[in-house]
Order: sequence, then structure tokens, then C-alpha cells
Amino acid sequence: MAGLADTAAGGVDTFPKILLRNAVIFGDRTAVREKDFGIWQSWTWSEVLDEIRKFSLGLQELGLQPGDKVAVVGSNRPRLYWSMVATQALGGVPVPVYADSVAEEMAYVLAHAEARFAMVEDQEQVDKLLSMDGADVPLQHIIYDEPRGLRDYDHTRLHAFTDVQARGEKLLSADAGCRERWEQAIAKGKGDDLAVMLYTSGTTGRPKGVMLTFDNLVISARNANKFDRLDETDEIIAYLPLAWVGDHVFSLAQAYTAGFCVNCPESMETVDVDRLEIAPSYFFAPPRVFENMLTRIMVRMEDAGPLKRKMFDYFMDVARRCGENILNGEDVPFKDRVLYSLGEFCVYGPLKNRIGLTRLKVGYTAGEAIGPEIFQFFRSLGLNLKQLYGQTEAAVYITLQPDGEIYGDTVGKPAPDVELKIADNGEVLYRSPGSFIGYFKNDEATQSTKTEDGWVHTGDAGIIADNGHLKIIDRAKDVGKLTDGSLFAPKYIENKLKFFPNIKEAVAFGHERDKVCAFINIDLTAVGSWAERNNVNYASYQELAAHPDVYGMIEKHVDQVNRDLSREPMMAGAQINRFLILHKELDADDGELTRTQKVRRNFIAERYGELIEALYDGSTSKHTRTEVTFEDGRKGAIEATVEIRDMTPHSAAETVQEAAE
Amino acid sequence: MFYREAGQFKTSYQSDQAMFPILQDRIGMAVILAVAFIVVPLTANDFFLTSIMIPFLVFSLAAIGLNVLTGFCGQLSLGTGAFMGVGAYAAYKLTTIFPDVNVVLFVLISGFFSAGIGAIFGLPSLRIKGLYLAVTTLAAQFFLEWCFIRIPWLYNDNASGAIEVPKREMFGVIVSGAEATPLARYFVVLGITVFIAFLIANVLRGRIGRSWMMIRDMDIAAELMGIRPLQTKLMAFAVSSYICGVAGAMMVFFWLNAAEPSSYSINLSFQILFMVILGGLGSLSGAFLGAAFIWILPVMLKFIPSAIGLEIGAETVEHLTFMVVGGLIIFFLIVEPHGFARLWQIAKQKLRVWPFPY
Amino acid sequence: MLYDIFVDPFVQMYQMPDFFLQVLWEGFVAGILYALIALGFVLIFKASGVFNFAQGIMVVFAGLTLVGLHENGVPAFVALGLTIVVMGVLAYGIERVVMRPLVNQPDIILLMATIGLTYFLIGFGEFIFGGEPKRMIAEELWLPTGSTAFEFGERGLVILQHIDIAAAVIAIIMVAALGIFFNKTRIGRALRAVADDHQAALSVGISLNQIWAIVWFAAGLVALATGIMWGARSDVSFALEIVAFKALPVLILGGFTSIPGAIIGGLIIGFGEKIGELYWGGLVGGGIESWLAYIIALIFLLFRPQGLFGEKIIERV
Amino acid sequence: MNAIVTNEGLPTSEPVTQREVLLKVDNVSLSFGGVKAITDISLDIQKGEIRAIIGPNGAGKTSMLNVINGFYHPQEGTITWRGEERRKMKPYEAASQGIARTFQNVALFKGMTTLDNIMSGRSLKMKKNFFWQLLWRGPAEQEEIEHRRRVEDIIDFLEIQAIRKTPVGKLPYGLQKRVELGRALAMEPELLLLDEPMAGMNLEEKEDMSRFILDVNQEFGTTIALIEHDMGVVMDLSDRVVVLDYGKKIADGPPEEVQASQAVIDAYLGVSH
Repeated sequence: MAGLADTAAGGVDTFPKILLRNAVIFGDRTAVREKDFGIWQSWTWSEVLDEIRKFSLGLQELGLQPGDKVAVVGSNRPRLYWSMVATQALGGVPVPVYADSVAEEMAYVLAHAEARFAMVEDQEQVDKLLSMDGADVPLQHIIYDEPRGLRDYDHTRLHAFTDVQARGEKLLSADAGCRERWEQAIAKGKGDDLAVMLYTSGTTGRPKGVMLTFDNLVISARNANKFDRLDETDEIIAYLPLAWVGDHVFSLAQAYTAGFCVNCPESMETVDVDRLEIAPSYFFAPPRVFENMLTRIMVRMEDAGPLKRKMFDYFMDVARRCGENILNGEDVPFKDRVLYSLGEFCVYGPLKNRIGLTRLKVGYTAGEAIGPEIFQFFRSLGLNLKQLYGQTEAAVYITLQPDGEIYGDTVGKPAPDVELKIADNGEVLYRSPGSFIGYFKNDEATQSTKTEDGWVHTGDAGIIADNGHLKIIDRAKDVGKLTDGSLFAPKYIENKLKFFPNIKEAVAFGHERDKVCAFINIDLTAVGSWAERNNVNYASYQELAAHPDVYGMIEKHVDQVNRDLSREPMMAGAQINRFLILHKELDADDGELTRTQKVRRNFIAERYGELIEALYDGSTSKHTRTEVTFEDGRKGAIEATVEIRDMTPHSAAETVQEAAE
Repeated sequence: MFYREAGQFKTSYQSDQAMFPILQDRIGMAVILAVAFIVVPLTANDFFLTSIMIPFLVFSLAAIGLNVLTGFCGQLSLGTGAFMGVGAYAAYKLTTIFPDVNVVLFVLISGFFSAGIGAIFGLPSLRIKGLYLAVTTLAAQFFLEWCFIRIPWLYNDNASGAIEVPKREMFGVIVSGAEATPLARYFVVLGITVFIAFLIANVLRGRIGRSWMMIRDMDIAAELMGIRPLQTKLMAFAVSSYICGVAGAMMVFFWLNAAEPSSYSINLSFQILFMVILGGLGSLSGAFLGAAFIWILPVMLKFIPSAIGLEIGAETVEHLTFMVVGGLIIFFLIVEPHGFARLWQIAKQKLRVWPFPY
Repeated sequence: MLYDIFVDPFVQMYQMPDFFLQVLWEGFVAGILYALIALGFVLIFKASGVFNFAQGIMVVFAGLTLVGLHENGVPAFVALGLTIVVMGVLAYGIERVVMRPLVNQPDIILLMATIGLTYFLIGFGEFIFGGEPKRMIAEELWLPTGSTAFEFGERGLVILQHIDIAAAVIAIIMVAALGIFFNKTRIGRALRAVADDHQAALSVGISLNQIWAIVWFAAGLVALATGIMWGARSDVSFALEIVAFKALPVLILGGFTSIPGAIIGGLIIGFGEKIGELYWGGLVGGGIESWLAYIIALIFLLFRPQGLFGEKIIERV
Repeated sequence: MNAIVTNEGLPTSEPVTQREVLLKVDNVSLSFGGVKAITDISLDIQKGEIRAIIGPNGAGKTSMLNVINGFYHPQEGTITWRGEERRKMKPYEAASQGIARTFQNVALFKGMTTLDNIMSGRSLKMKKNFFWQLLWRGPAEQEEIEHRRRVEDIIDFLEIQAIRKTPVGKLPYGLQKRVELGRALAMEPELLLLDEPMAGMNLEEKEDMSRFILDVNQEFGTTIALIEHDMGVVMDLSDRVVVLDYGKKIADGPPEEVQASQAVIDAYLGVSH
């Protein structure tokens, strides 16, 4: 049974076609579940087809024309997913919109997409859409799923989902040929038709509508299914915003192509419980979800009895030692293997059970870098968690970590059929079957993103490691160049520095300069406890930062970073030449950090201009005076003479030689 | 730890409302039943069956009966012993009047007599609550005990004043009277107990069980929601007394062979009450746990001195047993006033959330 | 039949007034003893809301201790003193081991605990003193024995046992003493404060634990007195324990917290039982004493659920 | 019957819309052993409205509710329910007449889960007898499922899915109040009496509760009579307000008018009588 979807794939290149096929080959398998009214309401593929057909015909009766855009707004509910395919069956284009976006933003998207129809979840969304009347939103019909509170609304433009279905049903019973015509219309659809428009928020400017064809989605999905051996027996839980490309691909494209079951949670508060009940076999979550999970696990274990905690700590040690190796299928000493299986019974098994990942076949995380310790924690439990790199324009998949080839600092190898290259400025470019056809009504943006021959700019700078894995180092626009032309990726260097517990913050400079220099902030807790152990007396941060021993220690760290950099051909030119330890901690109160504790590079460069000058003019120390805001709000100034250290860069050859020794 | 609930989802209300919605519980129950129906009969000796298993089951059933009234409907009763006696005497009269009818049938029918009498004594419960109600049931206890002594018709004018169980067969096997084998008795007792426990579990999760608990938890709110207090309480009295009656009849027919009024004295009432309280008010499994503790522990205690080679007179052992049981009752009330069922519940919860503490 | 129930007993009462008086006296004495037991209940219930089923066994235990000590050569009054000490230790022990850990538990749990206590004391008592009935050392305690017969009417004769008279007197002294204790002493007033409002009592600096120990001790003394009286009339045996249940109907009549109520309730039950048994009991085969008290209480309850001295309860929502 | 009191000194007004009168209380007095709780009060509740009974502490609000509910029997006066004068009835009869209520100090069934508590509201509507209950499989189970569906609608409506299987004793106070509302809704009452539905809640919880009360009124067309101590909440919520003080009625009418009434202001400021 498994893998049936693949063998029957030929020529079935749009979701409506796939639906028709699934209704035949998976007729009685469950396609969708939704926890509603206390139980998991289920629909089989053939029932889903019925639902969609009725709704689709109802839409047709309401006047939906091929090419019409249908906005879909709401949380993960089966009817919202169905409305997308129902739209596609008529040649329309669904435009999922983030449900939590404010009315003004939503109005822009709807106007830009020229949506004539909207399928929304409930009263909240209806109200939002109705409030846009008068703006140039061309909405003609709004269809809602949840009728609560909407009874007394004017229903000339407003329709309940069930009412639309009833229209379709009437059509079906009145006209025998209607069903056939509907299917014929579907058969006319082609793989290169526009399937969906997904608006990306983008860091700057208005959202852009990414146009994806059926081919983009279907081929990417099929490749991904094959890559991770997903088939109709799998279960997934749909809980991420449905306007996000990930959810669209996982919960719709891959679900349709593989034929697996999509489970919609009861509400946002019950996601954890719902996941536990379903125990998905395929699971995606952004790093923060895993982070929260780990925090909750640790917090709860803190409250456990001492014996239980000891057991937990012991077996987590075992897992850390050999869990990942066992998962990767490597050789592990017999004793560890025995201990690990004991741990599986006592800790890992129950733990996976509690977080609802017992049946996990493969899990992915992406979006931002996941903390290595978090990643390792889940993997050491025996969960096949992997990272991927993707974006809306690629229909998600650009690179994937294959089973057993997991490296914390890379995002994996190119996904099947994806070509990858690194531009001169370090930017990652790809060409894939998933590459979008363009931004809707925004040729300018399309041209600057997608080249004539199909290469798409990701906007991220990266390098391809020797083993063929892609490593993302920074946003491409933040990556600069030294005057000698070598690549300078400040965040990459800073992250490497911050990897040392003694270093709390680092700011690297070098763009359009002849060498790389860095400010360093020591971590008061870590260095403080080091000082205590080594009988180093200090009265303040400033004093500790200026201590020669501390400088010595940091120097070693910087040297280590340089050594690492020298091993990477593209990065070897950007080793840290000189550094200083700042006399004060970077502080959000002084505007040096954002409130989310991110370094404000330009502000710092301005504020400590004379220190930067000193770094580049070769002096060995510099006296400086800095205005500060104390915790109680008083202002003051601190003065210090900051020492500057020179470093000797490692040459690439030297490192190779070392390795040979 | 053993509970792996991930992936156990319910797609219908039927399965969501099942008696044991968790797979592991279903397995556990199946194992217990298999032990009771297969392992015990195959391995146990006569002593174990007669002195431990049969009385344990009889008391469990009685405790279920009292639990319905006290644990689920919140009405305190001290008359359990007498209601059990009514069942015993009714079954005895029936089987001596109609010797040819199946005795098990009579045991089951005898419960209706005690249900009727229980309902009559439940009438004051409309106006009387708590300790005051205990007086009503005490009146029942002493009045009925008096009846068992003073009405010779009830014991067929036996000179001894006791009822002696005649020999009765079922499907060709002797199940009651002195000649019945412990195994045959065991199966009958087990069958009846499991059967009634199952039926009552059904009642408890439905409308009627809920109405009892409504009365128990907040009688005024229940009444204002349309629950008729008298009807509901009387039903609890009747159902409770029925079960106790059946247990009482089983006690004499399949365990003691003969019984006199003092067998159904206030002490029996208290014994059953202890089982219910220590087992856990409002829990069926608690009834079994409580019965096991109150019945089996003293039996075990009697064997401990000889087992460790101490030469102590039987009487002394008896006294010590009283002390130990009394002491343990207080101990467990202090440790867990909600009974063993709660202890099990806590343990189960711990196992479910393992390795987390909550 | 109707005649036997409604007419004959009254005719008999009229025709044999001496017998009727004798019955009344018997009822009075029984009532006094019931009242004494009920008093023990009331003391504890008033202060801690615990319905102490162990009061019955405390009576037995006190009696047994007294007799047992004497049997082992302790002079009677020394034994009496020692018994009082034993009851004090027992009260303290109960407070520490049973009551304190169970504070704030529902009534039924506390009730059960006292029944557990009963079991323990039965086993303990039998273990130490053996299970056989014992004779009370009435003379040794200078309690009067013998009887006085009064002539009544023409042929009638009413016999009063001296011990019964003594019992009545002691009961009255006991009640009076308790009344003074409650109204005139600091601890007594504290006790009443506790009965009214635990929080308030705590806030004026009264230790609840102390109070409870005292109350249990007082109940122990009452039990001792009851044990002596009852033992002098019959024997000291564990069968006495069952009498404790009689206290329940007494309390129903008198109210759970009222000392005069306990006395009056005891007397009503005492009279009712004796009269009922001797004039009506024969009609149904006798022995109705075992349950009549409960039926009286039950009928009473249906008409006045709050007891003789309780306040009317208004149900609130 | 004109819904408006025209006693001198009391605010009067014409009703906004004259609707069918669901319940009418005429000249009712109630006392407990000589203490007068309610003195000669008349008021009516119209079908489909939200009627508030407000007043300072001890004004006789809850007593009034208990009279309407049939829990107390007034010594004087009559109560007319759906056009018929009501005889003295047992408390449990109110439920079958279509009156449901919540309580001032949450009166949930502590030993049960949220689900069971709300299911208990369906008790009157469930009919399968003891025999079917014994068997469970079959009619009893079908009936249980059928009512479970209705209860799940209410759970969905009140957004308490996450606590469906939690014992109510473990819930925070605000949620308990919500469950209690759910339980009353499960009875599908014609008249819903709410005794201080927002007592002890924080502002956010109060807002939630107000929304639910309005939704109940609009979605199900349930007539609601509510008692509140807090005047502010009531004003936004109710169609008409009656104000009690010391067991007497001092004002009756639309919120704005009542709010402006001098008698009411005095009562709330505690001006002595």
C-alpha cells in the first residue's frame, strides 16, 4: 500500500486532479481530521472530494470565474484547505492571507491580489473584511466557516460555507451532467497553471505576491516525499499559519501528493494536547517551538523528586554520549547500547510520548538557526530531527539534511533537482523545479530576484562546505568586502566569537577596510566565576575587562576563531587582525542593543568612533570617555584606557599542515 | 511510564466515553480478569479460595453496594449489614420454598427484597442529612437484626435460630451447601461480582450515576437543575441495597453455609464502611482495594506470628489483629483520606506523565 | 389487637402504678447513663466537630483499667487516680496521633478515624485485660450497694437500688461541675469559643491542640464515671461498647452541642425504651429495646430535624 | 400590564419596545422569621431581554432571584409565569418550566469534570430508564452521545475546549463561573438567572463574561435576568434595570434613566434612610 501515490502519479499534475485520483486509490483512507467538539472528526479522501465538489460548484454558481483570486483567511481548518482546491478546480487562484495581520495590511493584500472572493474562518475575519468596504478592495463575496455571531449580518454578499455547498448540491442534483463537466474542467488544468499566490511579508516594503504553479508545488512535494519516504500512512499536524509557504507545502501539497492525513488542532491552546493525541509521524516546527518544548521539559524536571531527576540526568548524559550516533546508525560500544535501551524505557520513550513525538519518522526545523544544544537534545532522544533551508520563492525546499548526515552548522545538501551556486558576493543562488514564476504585478522585483536563466537570489550569503553541505553565514546585504576583495561576514565571525561562554557580545568591523577588527564584551558571569577560581580580584566590569589575564584568555579565543576561519577558503581572508575588550557592557538602555538584544552595528560604530579609529591606526591603547545611563536612570560617564591587541592571522597552508601533523 | 498515550486519539464519542479509554488500562483490565478467571482457579488451593478469594469478592460486592449510596450519592449508611441480611434471609426463604429453581437466580432475586426495604429506610433521607441519616440506617440495622431473631418464619423455625444453606446444583454442579467445592463457589461468586460491577459501572457513567453525584456534590444546585431529590436518593438506596442484598445472600450461600443474625450485625456494617472509606469513596476499584485490605490483611496477620516462629495464642493474635487493623485504618486515613483508589489514581497519573512530576 | 396497642398498656399503668413507677425509675437510671455517654460525645463534638464513636469503648477501657489495676493489687482509690492519669495520657495520645493530623478533614473521615480508634482500643484492652467480663469494684470505691424498697399504694412495692441513686447523684454532680467548668473557668470559656468559631478562638491566642486534649480528657473522665456506674450495675465487658450507639438517638433528640440537651435526650430515650419494652414489647415478641430508641429518634427527626435545642436551619443558595 | 412603575419619585419611561411578558412578580413580600428580605416588590421580565437587578449589598437581590426561581415562597404576592399564575412549587420544578440559574458562590459539582458538569445540565432532557443505563450499549449510549453533541456545542461556544476533562475543582475561579454558565445553558432555559456572574473577576474576565452573556441572549434568544453588585457592568449589558435597596424597589427602567435617578445615587452612596 505504501507509496501508492507515486506509482499513480503520471500526468496527474494539479491538486484537483490529484484529489480525484486520491479519492479512487485512497478512497477509504482518512485524509483530514479536525479535533472539534471533543473528538477527531474525520473525512476520508472520497468524502473530501464530495465536500470540495459541492463547495466548488457552489462557488461556480456564485460566479467564480477562472483566474479569479480567492483570499483564504483563518486558522488551520479543513474547510479552508478545501476551499483552496475547490477554487483551483474552477481555474481560480487561492490567496492565503495571514489571519493575524491588521486590517490595513490585509486590505493591501486583498486589493493587490484583486481578490473577488474571500473564504474566512469566523466573525472576527468577516468584521475585518467588512471594515475594508470603501477601500479599493474588490471583494464581492465573503464565505465563512463558523456561523457564530453572524446570524444577523446582511447576507447578500455573505455566505455560510454550508450554504455555498448547498448551492452546489442543488446544482448536482438538478443537472446530471454538471458533475462530469466539473471533472472535465479539472482535466483541462495544466501543471504550469498558476496554483497559488503566497504573500511574503518581506523585511522592507509592501508584501509581495509569490506566484507558484502546480508544477512548482507538485514536483517539489513529490521530491520531498521521496526524499523522506513519506507515504499515505503518515500523519501530520497542521498548526502553522496557512498563508505560510511551509504549511501550504506540508499540509496541502505533500499531503495530496503522498496521500497522508492532515490533522487540524482544536484551538491554539490545545495544540500540545492535540499533538500528543495524534502523535504525528512528520512534523515541522520553527526552532522556538523546540526551544519552548525543551524549556518546559527542563522546568518540569526541576520540580521532580531528586531520585527521578538523578535518573533523568544520568540517562540524558547517556543520550548525549551516544544517542545521536545510534540514530545515525554508527557503531556504538555494547555497554552504551544497553544503557541507551534502558534509558529508552525509563526516560526517552516516556518523554517522546509526553511531547507526542513517539511515532515521529522525520521532523524538520527551519526559519532561523536552532541552538545546537536544543537540536542535539531532541536528536539524542532518537528523534530524527533535521534542518532544512528554504523560502517561499522556492516552494520551500532548497537544501535538506539527509538522514545520517546531520551537521549542526549546516542546513544540508541541495534538495532533489535543486541546483545551487554561490555568487561572487557570497549570495546563495538556486535553480529548482519549485522556483516561482514571479511576483504578482511586480516585474521589477521579479527581475531583481530571478535571472533570465532561472537562478533565484536568496538574499542570504552562504558557503558550500567540502562535504557539499550549505552553510548560511549571514544576510547577503550585511556581507561586505575587505579592500583586498575577500569576503567579510560580520555576523558569522561574531557568532563564532560568541560561541565561547566568556564572550557575551562581539562586533566585527571590516567592510571596505583593509583588515578585520573587533569589539568584544566579556560575559560577566562566566569570566567572573573564572576570576573567582583564579583569585583575580576585581571591583567592576571595567576592571575585569581590562585585566591582562582576561585579555590573554580572550586572545586565545580570538586565535581559535581565526584558526577556524582559516580552514574555510572563502573566509580565510577575513581573520580578526586586532581586537579590544570594551570597557562597558553593551546595553539596550544606552541604545547599543535592540530590545531583543541584537547588536546595533551602526550606532555602535558611531558611538565608539574613536575606538574604531584606534583599531585601524595601529595604536596599542586608547583613552576614551563614554556617556552611560545607569539602572536608576541617572546619566553619567565612564572613562577608560582601552588596550588593543594585535593578532597574527593563520594562513590556510599553515592549518593544512597542522592537520597533516 | 507504562502509559504511552501518544497516538491514542478518539474519532467518535463512543470511544471517547468508553469505560477504559486508554489502551493500557484495557490491557490491565484484561490481565486482571484473566488472572481471576484462569490463573487463580488453576493455581489456588481450597484454603485460598475459601478463606480469601470468596469472602474478598463477597465483601467487594457489598462495598460496591455501599459505595453507590455513600460514595456516589453522598448518603451515609450504617445499615449495610442488615441489608445484606435481608438478601440472605430472602434467598434462604426462596430456595426452601422453591427448591427446584436455580439458586443463583434466587440470589439475584433476593436483592430485590433488600432493595425494597432499603428504599423504605431511605425515605427519611429527603429531610435528613449526614450524621442524622446514620440514625435512620442504624434504626434499620437494629430493627432488622431484631427481625432476624424474633421472626422464626424467616429461619424456618430452626432450633439453632440460624439459616443453613441446603445443597443446590447448577448445571449438574453442586454450588451451595456443605458439599459444594470451593472452585464451584468461587466461579459463581466471581461471575456474579464481575457481572454486577460491570452493570453498575455502566449506570455510574450515565444519567443516573451523574444525578447521584449531583446530589452528593451540591444538592441544592442539583435540585434547581431539576433533579428530584427523593426519587434520586431512593433509587440510590434501592440500588445500593440490592447489591448489598446479593452480596449478603452470596455470603451465606457460597461462603459461610450457615448464618445467624449476628453474622449481619452492626460490626459487618462497619467493616463494609471501612472498606469503602479506605478503598476510596466514589470509586469502584476502591471497593475492591478496600475489601482486599480489610479482609485479607487480618487473615495474613494471623499467619505472621506462626510464620516467623512465634508461639502466640490464637486469642492474643486476634487482639493484636484488632490493634493493627485499627492502627492502620487511622494511619491510612491520615496518609490519604481519599483512600487507596486515590493513591492508585495518583500513581497512575505519575505513570502517565512520567518522567515529569505533573 | 388495636386494644392491645392503644388501650391495654394504659390500663395496666393505671392498675399497677407501683410497677409503672418502677419502670419509670428504671427508665430514669438508664436515661442517666445514656446521658452520661452522650455527654462525652457532646464535649468532643462541641469542641472539634468530631463525632466520637470511641466514646463507648472509652467507657469500657476506663472501667477495665480501674478494675484491672485493682486486681493487680493497687488499692481502689489509688487505682482510680491512676486510671484518671491513664485517661489523660490516652486523651493526649489521641489528640497527637489521630486528631491533629486529621484536622480539616470531612466529618466522615473523622468519624471513621474514631471507629478505627475503637478497633484499636478493643484490641488493646483485650490484649491487656483479657476478653472476659469483670466485676466492678463498687464497694471498694465506697459506692453504696443494696436497695431500699418503698411501699406504694396497697400492695405495691418500688425497689430502688442504692447504686442507681448514687449514679443519679454523680451524674448530676458531673453535669453541674461541667457547667461550672464551661461558664466560670478560663479554659471552659475558651472551649466555648472554639465551638463557636475556630478562627476567632485562634485569634485570641488559644491553642486548639491544647483545647482538644483537654476535651478528650474531660470526655475520658466522663467515660470513667460512666464505666463505674454501668459496671456496678452489670459487669465491665466489651458488650458495653454497643451502648455507644444509643448515644446517637440521644444526641439527635438533644442536639449535638447541647449539654442539657444530652441529659434530657438521655432521659427521654431511657423512659421511652423502658416503657415501650415493658408495655408494648411483648406484643411483638420482646427485645424491642434494641431498636426503639432509633425509631423514636427517627420519628422525632422527621418533625424537628434540628433537635430539641438546635436552631432552625434556613437553606441558602 | 405596563412594565413601568409609576410611583411618585421614581424614574419612569415608556418601554423601548413592548414585548411579551415572560415573568411577572406582583407585590411580593418575603420574610425570614420576622426579618423582611423583600417588601412589596413588583417587576416583570420580558421575553428576549436582559434584565438586571442591582442594588447594594443586602438589598434583597438574591432573595428576589430565589423567589423567581421558586426556591423561596413569598408570604405575599403572586408570580405569573408565561401568563399563568404560578402555584407554590418544588424547587426542582423550576427547571422543567425552563428556568435555569447560576449561583453567587459557584455551585459546581466539585467531584466532576467540566464535561460532566455541563452534561449534568442535560439531566432533565435525558429519558432512558435504569434498565437501558445498566446495559449502556444501545439506547443509553446513543442518548448520551446525542446530548454530548449539544454539550460540545456549548463547550465550543464558551471556548473551554482546553479544560473539557479537567475536574472543576482545579479550575481558576473565572473559568468555574464560565463552566457554571455552560451548565445552565445546557438546560436550554427560556429564562436564565445569573447571580452575580462577574463577582470576583478581573476586568478581562468581566469583559469575556459580558460578551458571552450578550452572545447567549442574541444567539439563543434566551431571556436573561442577572444580579450584579457592580453597576458599571450592568449598564452596558442590560436592556432594563431594576434597583433594590433594603428589600424595596427604588427604580426601574432603562439603564441611562436609572443611573440618573437620585434615589439610586443616594442608595449607592449610602445616604441614610
